[in-house]
Amino acid sequence: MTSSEKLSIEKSVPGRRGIWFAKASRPAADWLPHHVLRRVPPRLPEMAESEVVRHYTRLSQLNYCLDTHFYPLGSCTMKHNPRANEEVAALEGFAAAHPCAPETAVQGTLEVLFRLERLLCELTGLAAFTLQPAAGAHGEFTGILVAAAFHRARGDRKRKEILVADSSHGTNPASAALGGFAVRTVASRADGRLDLDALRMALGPQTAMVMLTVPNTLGLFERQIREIAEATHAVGALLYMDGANFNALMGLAKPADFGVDILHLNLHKSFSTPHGGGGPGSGPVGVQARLAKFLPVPRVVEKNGRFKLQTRCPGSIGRMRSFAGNVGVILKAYAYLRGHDALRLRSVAENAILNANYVRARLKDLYPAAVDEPCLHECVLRTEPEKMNGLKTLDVAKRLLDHGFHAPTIYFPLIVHEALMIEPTETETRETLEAFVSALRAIHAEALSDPEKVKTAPHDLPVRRLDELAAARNPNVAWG
Amino acid sequence: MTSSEKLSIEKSVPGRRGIWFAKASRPAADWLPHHVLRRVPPRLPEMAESEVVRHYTRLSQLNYCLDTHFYPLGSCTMKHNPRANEEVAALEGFAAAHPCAPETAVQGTLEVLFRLERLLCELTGLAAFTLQPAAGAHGEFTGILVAAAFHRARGDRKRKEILVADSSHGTNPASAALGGFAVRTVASRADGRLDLDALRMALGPQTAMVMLTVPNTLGLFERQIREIAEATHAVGALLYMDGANFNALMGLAKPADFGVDILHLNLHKSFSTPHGGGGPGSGPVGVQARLAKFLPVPRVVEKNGRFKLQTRCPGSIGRMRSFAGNVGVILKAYAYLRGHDALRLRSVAENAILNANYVRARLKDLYPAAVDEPCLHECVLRTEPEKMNGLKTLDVAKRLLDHGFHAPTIYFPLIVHEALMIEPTETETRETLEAFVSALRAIHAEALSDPEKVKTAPHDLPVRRLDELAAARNPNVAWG
Amino acid sequence: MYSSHTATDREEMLRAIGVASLDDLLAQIPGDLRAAHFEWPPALSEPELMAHAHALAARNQPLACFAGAGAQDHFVPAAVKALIRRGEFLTAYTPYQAEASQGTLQAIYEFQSSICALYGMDAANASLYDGATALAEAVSAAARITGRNKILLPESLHPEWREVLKTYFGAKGEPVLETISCPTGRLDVSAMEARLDETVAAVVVATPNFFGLLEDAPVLAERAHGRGALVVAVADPVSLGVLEAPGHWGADFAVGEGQGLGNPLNYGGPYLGLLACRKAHMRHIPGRICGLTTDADGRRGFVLTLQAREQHIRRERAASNICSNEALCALAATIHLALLGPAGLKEMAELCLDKAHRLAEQAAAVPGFRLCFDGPFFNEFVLECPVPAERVRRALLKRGLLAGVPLGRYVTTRKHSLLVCVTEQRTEEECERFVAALGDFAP
Amino acid sequence: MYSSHTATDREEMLRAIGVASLDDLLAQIPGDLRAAHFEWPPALSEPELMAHAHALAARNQPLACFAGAGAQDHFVPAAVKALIRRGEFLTAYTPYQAEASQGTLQAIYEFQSSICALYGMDAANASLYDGATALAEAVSAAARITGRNKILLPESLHPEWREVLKTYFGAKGEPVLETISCPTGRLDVSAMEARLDETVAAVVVATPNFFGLLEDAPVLAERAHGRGALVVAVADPVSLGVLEAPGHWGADFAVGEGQGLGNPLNYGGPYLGLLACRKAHMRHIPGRICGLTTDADGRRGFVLTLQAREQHIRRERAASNICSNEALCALAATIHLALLGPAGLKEMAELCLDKAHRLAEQAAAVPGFRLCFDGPFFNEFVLECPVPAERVRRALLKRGLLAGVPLGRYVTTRKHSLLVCVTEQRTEEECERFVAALGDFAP
Ligand SMILES: Cc1ncc(COP(=O)(O)O)c(C=O)c1O
Ligand SMILES: Cc1ncc(COP(=O)(O)O)c(C=O)c1O
Repeated sequence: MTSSEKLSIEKSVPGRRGIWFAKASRPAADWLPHHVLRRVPPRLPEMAESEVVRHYTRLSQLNYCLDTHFYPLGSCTMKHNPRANEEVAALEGFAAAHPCAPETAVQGTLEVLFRLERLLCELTGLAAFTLQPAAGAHGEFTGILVAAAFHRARGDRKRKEILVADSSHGTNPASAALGGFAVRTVASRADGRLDLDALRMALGPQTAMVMLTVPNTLGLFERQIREIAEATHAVGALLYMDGANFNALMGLAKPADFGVDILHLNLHKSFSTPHGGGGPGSGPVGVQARLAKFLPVPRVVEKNGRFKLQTRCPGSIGRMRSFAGNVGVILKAYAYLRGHDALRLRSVAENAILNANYVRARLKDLYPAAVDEPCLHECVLRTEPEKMNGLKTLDVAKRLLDHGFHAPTIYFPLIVHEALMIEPTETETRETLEAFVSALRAIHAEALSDPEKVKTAPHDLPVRRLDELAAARNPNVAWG
Repeated sequence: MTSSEKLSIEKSVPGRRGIWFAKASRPAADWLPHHVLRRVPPRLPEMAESEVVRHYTRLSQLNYCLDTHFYPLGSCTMKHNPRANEEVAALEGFAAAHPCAPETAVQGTLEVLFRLERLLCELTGLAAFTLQPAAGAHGEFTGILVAAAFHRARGDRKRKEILVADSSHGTNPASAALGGFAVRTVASRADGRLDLDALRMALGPQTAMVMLTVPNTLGLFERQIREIAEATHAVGALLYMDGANFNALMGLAKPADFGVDILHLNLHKSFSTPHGGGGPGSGPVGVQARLAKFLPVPRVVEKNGRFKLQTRCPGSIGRMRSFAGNVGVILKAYAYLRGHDALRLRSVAENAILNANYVRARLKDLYPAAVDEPCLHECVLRTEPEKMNGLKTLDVAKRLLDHGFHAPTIYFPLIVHEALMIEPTETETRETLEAFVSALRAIHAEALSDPEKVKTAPHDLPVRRLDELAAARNPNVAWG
Repeated sequence: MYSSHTATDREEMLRAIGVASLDDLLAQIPGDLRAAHFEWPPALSEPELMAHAHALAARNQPLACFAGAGAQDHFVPAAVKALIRRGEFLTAYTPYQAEASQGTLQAIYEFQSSICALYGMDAANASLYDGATALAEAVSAAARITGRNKILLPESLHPEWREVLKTYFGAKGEPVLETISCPTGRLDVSAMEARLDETVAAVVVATPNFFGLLEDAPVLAERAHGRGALVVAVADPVSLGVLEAPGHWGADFAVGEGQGLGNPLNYGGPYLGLLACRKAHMRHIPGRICGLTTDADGRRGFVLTLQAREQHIRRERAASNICSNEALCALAATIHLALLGPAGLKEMAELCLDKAHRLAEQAAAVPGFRLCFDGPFFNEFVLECPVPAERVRRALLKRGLLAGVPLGRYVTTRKHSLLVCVTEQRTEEECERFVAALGDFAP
Repeated sequence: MYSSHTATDREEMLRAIGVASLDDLLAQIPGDLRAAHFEWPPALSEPELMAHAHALAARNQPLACFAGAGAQDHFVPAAVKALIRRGEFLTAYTPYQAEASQGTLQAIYEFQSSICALYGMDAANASLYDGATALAEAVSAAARITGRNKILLPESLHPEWREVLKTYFGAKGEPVLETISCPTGRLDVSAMEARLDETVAAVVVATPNFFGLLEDAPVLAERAHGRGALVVAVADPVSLGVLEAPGHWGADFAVGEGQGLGNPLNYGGPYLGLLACRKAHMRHIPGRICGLTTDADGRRGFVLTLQAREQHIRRERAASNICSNEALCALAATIHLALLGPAGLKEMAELCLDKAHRLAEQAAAVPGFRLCFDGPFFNEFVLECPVPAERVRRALLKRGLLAGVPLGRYVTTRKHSLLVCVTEQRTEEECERFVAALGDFAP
């Protein structure tokens, strides 16, 4: 019922206040020299609480979200965010804990950190975890620094290269570069898996690490992962697994068994913590035992039922950020995992896989699958412009919004032309999937009967298609 | 972005679960005889948590609410609900308190009850308050029973009649009838005030009480209230003030000074507790000292800084409901009042009055005021069908919804033809009022240029005009 | 700051109104009726207010709750809390403008339906203040419907509910309330029959009753009907996960305290009055009722209906004076029931039943203690103590346990009786602590 | 239950897919790579989970917090909490489909604008992980822009932030970090000038610095610019309610930890990395940026923009690897700043300043205690204790006070120094308790 909203600053009226404080006993000028004091007050909106509440409530209603819409964003695992998680994380005892409080005063939080690390170890088969990374990309960077430290510790300073699959997420090469490595891309085969021969060709004494996404961004399992691991290890390199797609393996398989040395998980994906419109996330990193000492500080340790933070860990790559991690997110993931036993964990993966295959099976006649075989947690389909009056994936995606569905991820992975990457997750019902399928089928029909309608979509949203080029050409990024 | 939603039961799928519990050690049949056990399970929806969250989130979006829309419902005082109030009431210490806990274990809650009673006494000038009534009407009923007890205690059993103004809220006569009284209606004068002569005519030894709304439902102060009180008291009757419109008097005047004997307040109106789509409310009743002993039990009393609940109070009318009152609501009103000092309290009333007069002044050329003089917290305007192509208040109200405003109260008070009763409250900004004025002016113009558009409104809401007659003729009130 | 006007706003608005000062707008309030002075504490800023509230809340003692007596410590799922605090529900008014309130209205329809399903009835309203006032309203409707004037109330009904009925009908003098004593803790069929005459409008049958016991409801209902009286059932909605629904054993009206469905204890309120009835009586019940209808385009929609019963239309001839009700508590119950479904409700009820029976067994095995009454019960029972129950409660309080409600509070002859309630929330450990603490009183 | 499929669902879906069993779908995972067994605790139902969580949370000690060092106990208004937990914000993804995400996007635009206003800058991004990583990103951008390779870090910068920079750049070996010692607690202008050469890409100026002290920022900036180096300011956003904005004293980049704006302490995260810069550098900063544009009908709308900087487009040549950020924390800050406005922020900052200075005076007046450093400070100060600071902290802990952060944790030579922080949250009574407790250590 809302269609647009002024900016907060446009609602500002001098003198209005949304919150006030008791008066200070003395003004700033009494305590500080004049020259350090602010001359011009910041141009912030002046609004009453009532207006602030109304403004942001209305803004919120201009959003699609998981709580209102199916959100089949491939690679993002937009599963339901159980509300109990939120309540756990908000408990005053957890929320009010200062990160420099002595360990005796924060045993509850430390116990959660410790226990979650153990649960993640069990889930993945790896020996040690750090919960410090703030997101997946941060976890990748952490893993890359661990690899660098590992090679350095062995005196091996020639490993300057990291290999990534051409289907990998952009953060993989970007993180590798951030770590100071040269990035070499390895091609995928027509079946969507890494080309083992190409990998073997690329591997050498210069290779520090191979980064692989499992299942990969096509929703497929790297069948030859054992061989990949062996080849990688044979040249003295490490195998990194991007575990952002871990939903497909939850309770089914332990990556340590694949030969993986380092992996990151995305708690804000597979572990049901909400995405918040872009974050916060949490990207724990797990490693095999021989790499544990390189993990960042602080480390949580237990001794006789008491928990401590260790900051002096010889070998550690150091600190990746301030303090111990995104504890508010970590608490939610811990709550989520404790709601499961081994059987339920497994059904997470099973139902995620079932749902992806269901969508794939019901759509592949109109939107062919990038690779024609069962997928795991997500399927990558293609739009065929030649059979749809020239309409492209972007058009289909925008039209889906009119049909009441968030669009899938599009144009990713980069190796698939006109990709529609659909990840339903296990928490969606068959009815929802079927409605989504119907919408995509209806759009296919619309493409033939009324292509203009599709091309100019969306029609029923707060705004129509937005001019991204103009935005980038003359950036207006603040009200100034 | 949502327009309608299936019923929960229509989304039900056998076997789905939104919450589960640990298993009982033994089934019910082990503890209870077979014949008391339920044979057919209740037909409740079976849904996953994800579906329940999505269902009710979507439903919520089919609503207008104060957090999204200006809600100028006359007589309802839809002012902003400060969010701190909600947080106060939800504090675990308050929320978890059992009503039968011994007083030593609930000193915090009892202190709030006690303090709020004292604050309300100070605000109104009355001697004693009960917080037990669950809403305004419940407060009226309480006050009426107090009056009955008062007369009975004096051995005066002939007072069978209660006088109410013709402009009064429907709950006034209904409450009087519930108390076993005959109801006699007293007319208002053309200036919207009670006709003092008519009142004098009606008063007599049979009169138990006069119920007056101050300011009345036309938003006007009963200028002759002192005379009314005197006349009432002269025949031995009591004066009741319906204080649901107390927002206009907050910090400005004390009803005890008017000669009022009994009054109720609506915490869910003047005291900023949210309305919740219909409740819960809270309708405290205050009385002059000589009536205090008749108030319902339990009563909160203080002794040496300790608080107790008194249940044995000779003279009390008894219990109006279970336990001490709608404590969750009471906490919010207490929080609200503590955010004010005397000056701020007064500005509540002042700004409420300012806003109502602003709207009145800006609209009265097109929508004449029922009484042509400044109003207090609300103004009652009229639609003139003869100047609007025959369109009525109902049409204007429905069309307002399309313009992004909740409609005012309509066809009330009953003594005004085609009434539009507008109460902006003090928390609305001038910009909002101005936008509202513009909408009403625009609708007036539409009535001339495109009456059909107005007559068939709303057009932009989840549904169009609903068939109320059909609903009442063949009631379908449950999915069965 | 809650008011939003700045000084400039006020000036400009006064100018637009055409008056010189605010005082001009207040002219109608005679000067001598204005108050010059309010004794008022200084305003607390939000941080100060929260600190003050935290300090007050901390003066309430956290306790493991074994008290019931009309208010039970049931689990409130996080999703319930999260959804009912959405502004769109929380800050909406009663759905007077149906087209702008379909969310609230549909939720009410779902509430009514869920309550009907639970109680085995055909119609329900959008909620009443609490269980006690719901009973008053039901009894009053029964009198109207039957044209009879007497209500039979068993002693096994919550004494405070009986008090509420007395308050409600005392001044008016009708209907007349007659209490049937229940020495065994249950309503005896012949004791009831003895009082049944053609002036009896309704018999109230509470099951589980105040003592937690289950009444012989089908028989009671059959006999009452035999004499033309209506039967008003009182039943805890949670118990209906395992117990037969009132509509199925013959009740004409069913009422209950709905707090246990998604609402916290809150020291007694806001709670949730449930009222359901058979179709025939639908036009006699009080309060808001939501009905299904269609819009101008034939689409399904919801409206408040049967308003001719209500005060704003009928004034002194209305079925009741109720206006604002407990909508948000009803929404909490609706959402909770949708989360539970029939299986979840059963699971929850079975846990209550099981835990209560285990504790009853263990407590009664402590020397000096015994169960006061025989007969099947749900999740409350009366424990007879070797010392005044008040002493037992005080002792357990020191161990962080709210042991129950001493019945001496209601009946002077029952000073040694403790009404104990066990919900799904009570842990094994808490129950063990409870039993261990009783041990101190063993002779 | 989080998965919604019933057994029937699964069967029917398998049939629709055309496979006999789920195992057929798993065929691509070689059998020997499946895990047969997980050592996993039993599943907790929601009530059990909440009980477990409450028990854990209760193992954290509630304390009046006088600790800062990069995380401060500021008040979070109720409206902030209520609004950020709305599902429409909480459960949305990064706004990839702009038309369906205008709410998130506009809020980001408002966030960027508010941060620019606070810091006196032209552009800001949608948030980074925290203050420390924001500094790493800014420094890295400065090196890219200037083509120079050295960063000067004062010792007065948070030691853990310096550690983060070392971790970030250590493996790559660039930019090179050089620390300037600050024996007076502040960055000495001539000490900085001595290190300034044409290889210096940026000088980091933290003010208030780690010790709470204000640097002579304008002079430092002027000298750095004189040698062609950029200036990266680090500043607590709350302090900017009273202190001059970095953009106004000459900084080219400004970063800060935004936690204090509407986000709870949360034992260290999620926090909020702020990064703002002058217009000229806009295309060099990392992370999401929201820009204003128009739609096909010419209406205003918002999109993610300048994406050519980002990893999903540029991959290994991207400005940074960041993808998910701290959007919801940024939203909290945006809403908080809208509630505060310039006047509220000033009031809050003045309270912090005032309370800190009063406590500093009183603490330094306790025999044996003194302030470690001279010079103006905001709301943190270093208290030199007559005994190891760790002992003071332990003693105050027993009185429910978290006295501060002992600096021995960072610098072995500073075992007697306690970094104390006072926010608007600390009451008179708590401060008095603090001072009284120090009295125990007076010689
Ligand atoms: C496969 C994959 N890897 C890595 C990432 C990066 O994770 P984050 O956004 O948490 O930094 C993502 C997230 O989009 C992803 O899908
Ligand atoms: C003037 C007046 N009196 C009484 C009432 C009844 O209050 P409640 O709805 O809380 O029972 C109202 C509420 O609508 C009212 O406006």
